[in-house]
Amino acid sequence: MTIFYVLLVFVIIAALVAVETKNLLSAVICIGAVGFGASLLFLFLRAPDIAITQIVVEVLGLVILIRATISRDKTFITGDREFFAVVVSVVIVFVILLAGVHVFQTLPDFGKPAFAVAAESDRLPAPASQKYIKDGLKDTGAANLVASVILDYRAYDTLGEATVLFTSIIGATVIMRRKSRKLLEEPEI
Amino acid sequence: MKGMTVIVKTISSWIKVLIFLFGIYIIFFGHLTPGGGFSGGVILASSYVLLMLAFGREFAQENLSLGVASKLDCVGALLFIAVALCGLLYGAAGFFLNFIYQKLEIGQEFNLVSAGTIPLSNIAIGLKVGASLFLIVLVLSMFRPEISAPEKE
Amino acid sequence: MPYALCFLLFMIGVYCAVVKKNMVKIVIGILIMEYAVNMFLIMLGYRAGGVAPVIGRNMNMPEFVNSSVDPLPQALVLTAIVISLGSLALIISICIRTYEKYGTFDITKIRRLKG
Amino acid sequence: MIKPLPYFVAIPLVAAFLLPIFGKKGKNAATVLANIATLALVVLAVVCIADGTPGVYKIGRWTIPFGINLVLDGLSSLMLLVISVVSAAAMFFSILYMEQYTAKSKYLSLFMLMVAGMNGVVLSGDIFNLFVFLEIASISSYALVGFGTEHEELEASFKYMVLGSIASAFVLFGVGLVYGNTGSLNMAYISEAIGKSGMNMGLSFAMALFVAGFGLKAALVPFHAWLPDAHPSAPAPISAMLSGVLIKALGVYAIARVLFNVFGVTISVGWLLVVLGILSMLTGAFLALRQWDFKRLLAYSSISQIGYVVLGLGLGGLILAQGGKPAWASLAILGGLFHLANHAVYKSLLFLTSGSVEMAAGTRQLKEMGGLAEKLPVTRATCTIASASIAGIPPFSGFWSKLVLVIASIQAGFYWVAAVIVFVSLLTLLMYLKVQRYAFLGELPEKMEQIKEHRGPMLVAMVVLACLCILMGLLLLDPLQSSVLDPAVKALTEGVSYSENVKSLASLM
Repeated sequence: MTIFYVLLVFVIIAALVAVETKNLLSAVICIGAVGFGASLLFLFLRAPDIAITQIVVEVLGLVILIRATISRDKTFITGDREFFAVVVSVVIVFVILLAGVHVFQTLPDFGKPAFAVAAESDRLPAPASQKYIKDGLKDTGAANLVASVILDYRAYDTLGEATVLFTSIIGATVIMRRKSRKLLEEPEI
Repeated sequence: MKGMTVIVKTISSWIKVLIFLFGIYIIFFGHLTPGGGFSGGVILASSYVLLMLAFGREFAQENLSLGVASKLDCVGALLFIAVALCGLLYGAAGFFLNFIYQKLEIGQEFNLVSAGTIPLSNIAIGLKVGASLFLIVLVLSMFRPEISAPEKE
Repeated sequence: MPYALCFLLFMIGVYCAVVKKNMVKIVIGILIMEYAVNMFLIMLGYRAGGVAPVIGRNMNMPEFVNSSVDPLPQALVLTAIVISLGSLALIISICIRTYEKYGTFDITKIRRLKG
Repeated sequence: MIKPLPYFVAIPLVAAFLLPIFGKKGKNAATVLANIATLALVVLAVVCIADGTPGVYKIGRWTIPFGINLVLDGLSSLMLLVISVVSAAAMFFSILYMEQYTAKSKYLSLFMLMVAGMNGVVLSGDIFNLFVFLEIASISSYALVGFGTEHEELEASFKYMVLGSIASAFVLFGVGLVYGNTGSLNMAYISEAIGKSGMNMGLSFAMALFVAGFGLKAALVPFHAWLPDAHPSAPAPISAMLSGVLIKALGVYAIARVLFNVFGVTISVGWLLVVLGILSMLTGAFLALRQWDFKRLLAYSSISQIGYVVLGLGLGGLILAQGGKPAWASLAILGGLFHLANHAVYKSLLFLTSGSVEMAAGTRQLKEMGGLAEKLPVTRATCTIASASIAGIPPFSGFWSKLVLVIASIQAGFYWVAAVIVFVSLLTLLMYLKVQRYAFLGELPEKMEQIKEHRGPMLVAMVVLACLCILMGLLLLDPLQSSVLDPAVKALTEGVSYSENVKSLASLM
């Protein structure tokens, strides 16, 4: 359990450094550290699928992010921020944080998944995850239950997910195109 | 000379095959072991990105051009939705029905050919994700800031 | 406790996205928010001493049922990761184009629109 | 009978995946295909409305809550109809309008993806699925706002995308909290769990996150900063889609569904919606009055008009929660939803006319225009109809929905709300008189002597929408009201019994 907390604190510190550093390139590297820390966390939380995906996505994401920052004239942030605005927003963030911490006491304790609590409770309807674990192999024939959820039980979500990727690729090619407007000739109707 | 040094080029030309095969493995065994279409697709894309970094953009583009990549992207997405629509052959309520497993009953559990439409969807997604992520890196790297000189058109 | 730390990470992201004046920093803030949400979802499904939701050939099924972590949040996070990668690609391309047009990443200097 | 619900998503998706393959050469074929797809959606929506019965579609034949289900009730079918009609008109308009831009087939593909996303949001019965389709619609709209890739467009797109991504992260966090507290993602099951175990702080916080997230997408007033930049920067048909339907499908619809059907309306939630609505109405109207950019004025006016819709819904919810007469609540919600449909039609028409004016005159600044009435007769006529409609002049459509809202608030005893509605209506009249005065009347500037109206599809789209503007009042007559508006109102006034309805429907299929 200690490893878990160490990783979590590492991720938070890396995120803080990424937020506060003046050099954009080191901010991007720090966000890479956050991603890899998150990937290790996923591995620790018994989510190997997510860990693999996170790590490969992180590599590509870093390539994309570095592409944005490198070979720019100035990668250093210049100019001061208004002190007052920063203080006000820190206070707001802190207040929301304090309010939010109480919220998490309503969740089941860490280490006890929500579906297990719901399955035991008589006030909550039967959760879907219980069936996925019990009957997933029989229902879909896939030994990897995550695959059976994303590609069979909830395949419609995955269609949406593939579409999001498709959308953003089309969007990016549209944004990056050389010429956006052309002279309009008089159309013949 | 485009790209990086000879050492990097030699090593990456060996490694790229391994990465590519690993991506295909991840896609094909996505329903049995951790992994699947998305992570496999990203790995496929990164083998091309490696080529691009080591040998320069032109070399990678000779292997897989922009137009082909964007067509593969569309084809992958179409394949996925085609798998979904095939379920409709088994009645109007069959959108996304895992028809191969539930109706045709092909495949033994824990085998490569099992789980019905799941491997098919994984392949379609792998194709789509690989093509589209390669495309995005290519598009971002092809971009050069505009020159103020008037264009000849 | 882990949930609260996750929420702290989320609020760091919100702070970065709202306060920072540099476009890349704002993108980084959004990324941090997305990481925090992903971790939060995965934590919800974690079972102390559990096993990954992948069935092996010789696994004892009743034992597996009682010790597997929740596969549903993992499926959600897989979707969320890919969505965040897609929006990262789009927003970075917008950033690059904006840099080309204005010559800066500073949003206080990018002010054609007002009112 | 099994409803053809997946086609609402599958048709635009297949079209969107096919369109980029056409590329530059097959541009005309792509345009035809896209238009066929939008028209097919109109036909499907009309069939669903005419059929009139609610339905549930279980994807992959998994019983809920194991799989995802699509739910068609009155509210969804009203939204589907509005989305498909406006998108068909905007698509028809873009046949010619988008010729001034490059990469038309990609534009068409993004357009279809946006339609697919909205249809998916409106039909979804699963809260995570709603989030996924929300992202499809949002991401395509970010790209479409920046479609021109000039200074302003990129800036607006960046701003929109940052706020939109924050909103999405809020929504996803809310989904996580709800899942942790109830163990379900299906909206019917979440609603049942909340009904049984009651609200707690986690769920209230999730509700606040949902209101903030969807409120950002709907551009309600504290969250409206992106809209006046994003909507004018997009190409005109996209502005029409964004103002006409996107903020409603992603914002208002999602808020209404989550608050009314999943969490259940309480008095405080009702007041929250009323206050947000009135704030949006007043702020939007005052800010719109000082604009000189035609499209920017329209964008601010959208904020004000979306306030009417939220006000109507909030008033209805408030009356329901206070235990007032259900008939009053129904009337208030009816006013809100009717205004939603009306606003979709006339605001998209106004954006299309602004596109037509911009294309002909080459400017959007009202001060640089003048005397366009003789040069652009059809545009002028449709713009006048839409302006009269939005300002609430009888017998045009806007008048009827505002009348219903006023009657509902007076009946329920909220006299000051009625006064605000009338006051904002006067402000709206003022701002559209300004448009008429500066754009269409007055002196024609010398450099605009040569301009002329573009003929063909653009005019057809505008005239069709203008006819709808005049005829929308008929929706209050009986056979139409009872088949289009009443089921939508019923879907909301039923509140949390949504959960039982969905379950019983699902067991039938």
